[in-house]
Amino acid sequence: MDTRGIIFDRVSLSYGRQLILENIVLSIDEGEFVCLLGPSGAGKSSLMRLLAGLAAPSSGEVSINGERVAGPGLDRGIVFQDYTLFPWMSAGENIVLALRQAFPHQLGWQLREVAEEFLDLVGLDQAFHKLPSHMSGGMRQRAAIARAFAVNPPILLMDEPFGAVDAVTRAKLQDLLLQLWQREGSERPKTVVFVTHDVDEAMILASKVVVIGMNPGRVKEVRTIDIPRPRVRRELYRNDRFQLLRNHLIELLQEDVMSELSSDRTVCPPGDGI
Amino acid sequence: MDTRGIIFDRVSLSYGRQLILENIVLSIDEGEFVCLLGPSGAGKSSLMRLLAGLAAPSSGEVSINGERVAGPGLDRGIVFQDYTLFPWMSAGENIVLALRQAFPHQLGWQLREVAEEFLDLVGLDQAFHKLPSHMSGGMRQRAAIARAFAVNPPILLMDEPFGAVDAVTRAKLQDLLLQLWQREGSERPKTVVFVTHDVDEAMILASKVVVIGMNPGRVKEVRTIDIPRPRVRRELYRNDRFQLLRNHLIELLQEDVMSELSSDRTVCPPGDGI
Amino acid sequence: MKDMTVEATLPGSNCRQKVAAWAGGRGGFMKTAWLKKLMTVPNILFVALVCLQFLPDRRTDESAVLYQLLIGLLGASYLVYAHLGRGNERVQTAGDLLSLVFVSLGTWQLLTVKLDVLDKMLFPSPALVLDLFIKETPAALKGAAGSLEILLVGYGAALLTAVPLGLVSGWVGRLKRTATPITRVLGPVPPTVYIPYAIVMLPTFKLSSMFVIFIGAFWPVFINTLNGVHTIEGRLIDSARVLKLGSRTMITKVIFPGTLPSIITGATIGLAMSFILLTAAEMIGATSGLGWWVKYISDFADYPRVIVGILYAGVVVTVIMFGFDKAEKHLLRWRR
Amino acid sequence: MKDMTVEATLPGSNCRQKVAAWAGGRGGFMKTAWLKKLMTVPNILFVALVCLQFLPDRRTDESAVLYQLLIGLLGASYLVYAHLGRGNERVQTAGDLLSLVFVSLGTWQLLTVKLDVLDKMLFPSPALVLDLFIKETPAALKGAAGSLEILLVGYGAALLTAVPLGLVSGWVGRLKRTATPITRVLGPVPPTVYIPYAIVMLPTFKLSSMFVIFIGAFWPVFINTLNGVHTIEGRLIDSARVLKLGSRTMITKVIFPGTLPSIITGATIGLAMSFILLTAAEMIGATSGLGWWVKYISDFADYPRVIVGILYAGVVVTVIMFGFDKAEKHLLRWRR
Amino acid sequence: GAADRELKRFNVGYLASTGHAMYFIAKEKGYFEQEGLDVQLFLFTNSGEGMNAITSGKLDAGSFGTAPPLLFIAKGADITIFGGQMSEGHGLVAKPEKAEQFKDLKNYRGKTIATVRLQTGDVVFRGGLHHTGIDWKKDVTIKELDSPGAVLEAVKKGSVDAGILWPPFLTLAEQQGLKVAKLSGDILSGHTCCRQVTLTSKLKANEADYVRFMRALIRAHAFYKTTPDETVDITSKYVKIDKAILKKDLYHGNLYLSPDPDKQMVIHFWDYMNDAEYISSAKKVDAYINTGTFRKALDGLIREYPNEKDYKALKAAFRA
Ligand SMILES: Nc1ncnc2c1ncn2[C@@H]1O[C@H](COP(=O)(O)OP(=O)(O)OP(=O)(O)O)[C@@H](O)[C@H]1O
Ligand SMILES: Nc1ncnc2c1ncn2[C@@H]1O[C@H](COP(=O)(O)OP(=O)(O)OP(=O)(O)O)[C@@H](O)[C@H]1O
Ligand SMILES: [Mg+2]
Ligand SMILES: [Mg+2]
Repeated sequence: MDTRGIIFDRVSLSYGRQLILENIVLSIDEGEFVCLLGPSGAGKSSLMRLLAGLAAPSSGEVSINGERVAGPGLDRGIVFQDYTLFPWMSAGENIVLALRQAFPHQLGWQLREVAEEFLDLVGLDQAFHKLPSHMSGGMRQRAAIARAFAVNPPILLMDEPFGAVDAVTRAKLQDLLLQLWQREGSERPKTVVFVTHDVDEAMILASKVVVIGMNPGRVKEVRTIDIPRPRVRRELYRNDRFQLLRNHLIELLQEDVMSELSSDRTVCPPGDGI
Repeated sequence: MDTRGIIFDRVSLSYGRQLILENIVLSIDEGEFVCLLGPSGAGKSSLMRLLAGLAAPSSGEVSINGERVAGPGLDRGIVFQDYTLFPWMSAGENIVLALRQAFPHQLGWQLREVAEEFLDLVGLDQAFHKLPSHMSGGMRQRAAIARAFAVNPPILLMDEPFGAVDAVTRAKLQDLLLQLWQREGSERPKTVVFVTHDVDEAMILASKVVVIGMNPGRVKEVRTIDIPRPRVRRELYRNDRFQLLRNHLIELLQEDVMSELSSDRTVCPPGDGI
Repeated sequence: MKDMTVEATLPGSNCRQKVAAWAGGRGGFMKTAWLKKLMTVPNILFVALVCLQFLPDRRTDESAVLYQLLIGLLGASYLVYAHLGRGNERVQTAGDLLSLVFVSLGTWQLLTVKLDVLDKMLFPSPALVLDLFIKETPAALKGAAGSLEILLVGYGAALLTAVPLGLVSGWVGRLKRTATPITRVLGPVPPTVYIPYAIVMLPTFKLSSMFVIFIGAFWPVFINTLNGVHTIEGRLIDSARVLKLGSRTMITKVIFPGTLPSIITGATIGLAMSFILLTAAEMIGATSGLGWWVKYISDFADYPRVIVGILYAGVVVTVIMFGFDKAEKHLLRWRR
Repeated sequence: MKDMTVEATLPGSNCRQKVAAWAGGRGGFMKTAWLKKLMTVPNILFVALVCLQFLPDRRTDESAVLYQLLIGLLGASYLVYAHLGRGNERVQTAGDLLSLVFVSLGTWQLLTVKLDVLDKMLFPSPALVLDLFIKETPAALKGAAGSLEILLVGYGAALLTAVPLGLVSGWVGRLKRTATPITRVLGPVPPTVYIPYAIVMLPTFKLSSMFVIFIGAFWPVFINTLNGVHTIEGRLIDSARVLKLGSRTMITKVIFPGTLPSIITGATIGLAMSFILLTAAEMIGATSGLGWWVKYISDFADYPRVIVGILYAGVVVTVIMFGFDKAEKHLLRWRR
Repeated sequence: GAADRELKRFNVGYLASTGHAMYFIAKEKGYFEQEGLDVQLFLFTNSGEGMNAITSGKLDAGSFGTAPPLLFIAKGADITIFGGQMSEGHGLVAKPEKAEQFKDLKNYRGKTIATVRLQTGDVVFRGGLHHTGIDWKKDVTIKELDSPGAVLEAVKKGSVDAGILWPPFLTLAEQQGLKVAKLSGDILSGHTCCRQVTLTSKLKANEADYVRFMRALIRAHAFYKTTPDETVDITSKYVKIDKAILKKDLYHGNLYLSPDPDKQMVIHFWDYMNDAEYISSAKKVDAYINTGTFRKALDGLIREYPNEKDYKALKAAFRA
């Protein structure tokens, strides 16, 4: 009971004969905001599935607050990479369904009110009765985010949650997420594990960045981001520590991808990295 | 026959009673690289569906090279926002299927070779025999891109094609796309219509940016990007014209989203736009 | 025969203009357009069918007045319907179905009354069947009403048990693995085999009949539901698992709606099975009912009436299915 | 009865240690663990079933030796199987099925031989059925072989026509709208109604039999295929349309694999239908065949043999389905 | 005088056959009620199901051919035959050009014959062939079909040489241009068809009811003998075919209605079934035939109506 937080203890994962994750050792303290960075196909989503309890490691153990993860739990909320809503329910009903499970003693209208509020927060104030098939990709993604936020679990797992929304909405959602994360600070801190491809996003959000290497997936580097909060986007670019860290991370990421994209075929002029 | 290129002539689109696109007037010349920018839910994907011939306008007309668009055609390739592969075929088979349709006179092994080559180009050199359900989100997206590139149609419609890949791979794919677009320059120029949420990406790629406004969707601004090519990413940020244009576009986008995300609820400190 | 074809036989384009002029300028054009609109497949078939009436009959002992009236009525109501809902999908479907009906009727009449090449007992003329259809309406309606109770109870019980059982068995992997071999062994048992057991075990003959219907409809619905659960996308199931939905919510809010398309297909086949078994079910001490009637009559080799009975069964099924369709449209409105 | 329970009745934990010591240290521990492993539901049921054998019989004219042998064999092979594939899903399923079999056998024996509360003619004892099962093996095998031709041709023809027709009709919206009402009217026609027509129209009795099987299997497969097409996700269809796939490629490479899960369900129900109709089909001039045999025997009210016949049909279906399952696993490996 | 008593519920199963006219008459003319029975008639279209309903006690009486009850007896069902229904009436039909050769059973060798298994005529013809020295398993090809309609179609089409049918299909066949080539009565004269059966236990417990039931049938028989037109009208309510066919079957055919159990013929039929290899039973079938019920009913009626000619005729024909 003394070990609060998430621990990956020499975790490996294979699909069939293919080794996906190899010997992952990683600990995430309670209340941390961890961003996972890594090339496409490295195993970030697989890692999230292990955490969510949807897959079991081939060897090793994932534990949360000292208990082995044996399956999904209400203590963890997840936003999938492909933001899955139940297609036969409207956006609002999707959220109410999740809320009813988490708050079984609340009345229906109370849950509906909460759902509406969170839809509002993600900019979907008129989508309560919209079916997923009648929403745009970004709208569906935001509805899935609203569902996870509404349930407000102590651990939030988010797999590229802001991929399909425009830059401005994205910034708003980032701020919203940070606020939710910090609001809890007083009582019991909320832990967030967040997968993203955007180094800037990681640096704005994270208190710790984990870079995942590939073939097979492993932890390549763990770096604490000690830039003080609130982090104002415009000012960050003038911050030297930020720039240094940013370039370092990009280089790290580039290594892996470079070796993957066979370099003799790529068409980018030399030096034109990013 | 004198009017080559794509023309939207006062196009409107409604789903049921809801007006999605209103009175779109837009012309895209042959050989142009057009980026569509706009808030989530504005109607960008709907516009792409009109172009692809998957939906018919409620009023007005979409025409390509003077002919009304009545349905899908081999002259247009499309990468969907949710990058659809047929789940019962491997990545390679998916591409071969598309190739066989476009090049009915080629032999099977030739098509397979082309498929492998393009999978290689997007960094999936070992995924020919992988089923979509055994690939990561980014890998599936890249396979869908490889399919569209391999068929090599004169018009390429891409709806947020690089959303799920990491920054480095993204840059490579951007370069690859540009190369494919320019290579055709000699014979018959290729036209690209590209939806993105990333203003920087738009500015690197586009010869023309179209900003779509929302509620209902309409063309808010059309802006030619006259930054000379090749556009080297690192240098762009020092380019004044680029910075001016970039800020202008971001502001344009912000307007709409601001009015959508009811501003009293948002949590971002003032001035912290992006 | 279309005006297009007429034009095509005239060489040169100025010729066409002449024809147009001859047809009376704008008015003429409108007239041909009007004609063209009438030249649809069902209408042409209708005319052919009417012409067929003037061929001499070989089977002379029947009057075809009612039949001719029916054809006329069909043709006319289609014309009105087509005029009202022009370009509509429903009109197209109605036209297609009507064409099919016309072709069948025409062939049927040709082979029976007109050429008389088919056995008279097995293949009565359409006119005779129509006559009987009208004459037997009271009997058939009474029969249908009598059957409806057996059908509704038996089929209803099948739906009410097979769907929940199928959902639960499909969802719980262990149950599914056990249920599948059971369906393999029990599914192909002819429901008629149960009849003696039903007679012995159940208190009344009516209950035995209902049981036969029940068991016949049960397996198609159950198998379709069982396998249907597996067609729900994995990511939706993951999504539900992550929400830690309780078993009941899981079944009612996720598994059930996700399986619904398969359930509806199973229910359709189950309903067909119910009607197929109606003849066997009503063998048990019944003296009324549509199935009883068909069986009774086919035992007497009264094939014209058997055809009439089947037509009535078709009518009843179509009516029941109409309600089904409405429900389906509503329940599956989330698709596409 | 499990050793856990024994422990639980002893207060305090040092007591437990004593028990462990008494059981002989490590060896004792292994012994109880070994016992625990044996205490599975099928094994317990097996013991109960064996005990049941010692109750006095009320029906005295039968020998149960073979039956007892069979039970012993089942129990033993399960033990071996469970030992070999420990913790395996298949073992679990086998255990579940075996438990079910044991419970049914036990109840059956109790109600017939032991208590004799059921009608002797309709409810023979399991021992008698087993006796007959073995005695009739040659007849049943010959019958099954005779039926297989009719079944394979009839059912095969149904698959070969219903699947392509269903795919095409499901894909072309206009055809679907026309085909649906046709299935409503023709689906519920009892296939036996076609028998006299088949006899008249088809050259041989055998062909008539095949036709009955064909028509019975056709509708479930067709309806499932027809509706299955609609379950393919819209975005996949869009994707295919954008690739401008030709109709043939569209049907074979997209519509067919996407509909396959539904087709397989339909094929399962169709196969069950084929077997159900075997009795009716083989009533057309056949003098052998499984269906003929079952019908023949049930006409003679020889219910023990009817049960045997059904068991044989179950065996045949299971064998056929085994092949099906393999194919299904292969064809649907892309799912999940 | 029985009318004021509480009516006793009595469930009776029947087949839709002209041969069951006595049931219909007794029901329609109120004889059952007058005898104190509230008879409910249940139609079965399959003799086997009817026999199951008898053995399970769901029916108090019924008549489902001769072969099915005998089969059930052979299987060990404890049922009793206590009355008759009809006799003869079956026949073999063929195309007119082939009809002549079927007159003699000896010519059946090498022929293909369609039949519906277990119907009375089928048993009689197979037994007859057996007695003629023809092994119907080898020398004749017997095609078993599921319905008389199918038999008729098969004969008409020529897939078989001849078919065995019963009323009203014999008449129907004649209407369709076939010829009745041989009658079952020519093979086994006076052979029985449907018999009245019930559970032995029921008969023992309520014999009085069964006597009253038989009284009603005997009265119906007398009615049938004297009132042809009304008989045809009544029958047509239950057997929905052309009245002309009904009349021909009931009065000008070779179908004989009689409530007499005809013990000797049943025993004879039992032997034929053994010959036709439908059963192989060494049981004494006598024990399953009760003639007392019929005799008591008949004697009582003769005492009450000493002048009724039909009763006397039945009495004269009766052998215990
Ligand atoms: N069900 C599966 N069966 C076999 N292999 C799989 C399966 N799921 C994923 N993989 C493989 O595991 C690897 C990691 O996949 P994962 O989805 O975790 O990547 P990711 O880091 O999330 O990538 P992306 O950024 O593209 O989403 C990939 O190479 C993929 O091919
Ligand atoms: N099938 C449909 N039925 C009804 N409304 C729809 C349908 N498809 C889209 N819409 C609506 O049309 C609008 C535009 O959707 P569209 O997918 O074109 O947006 P988008 O610009 O692509 O957004 P995003 O950036 O989130 O993908 C949305 O408000 C959506 O709710
Ligand atoms: Mg991923
Ligand atoms: Mg979109």
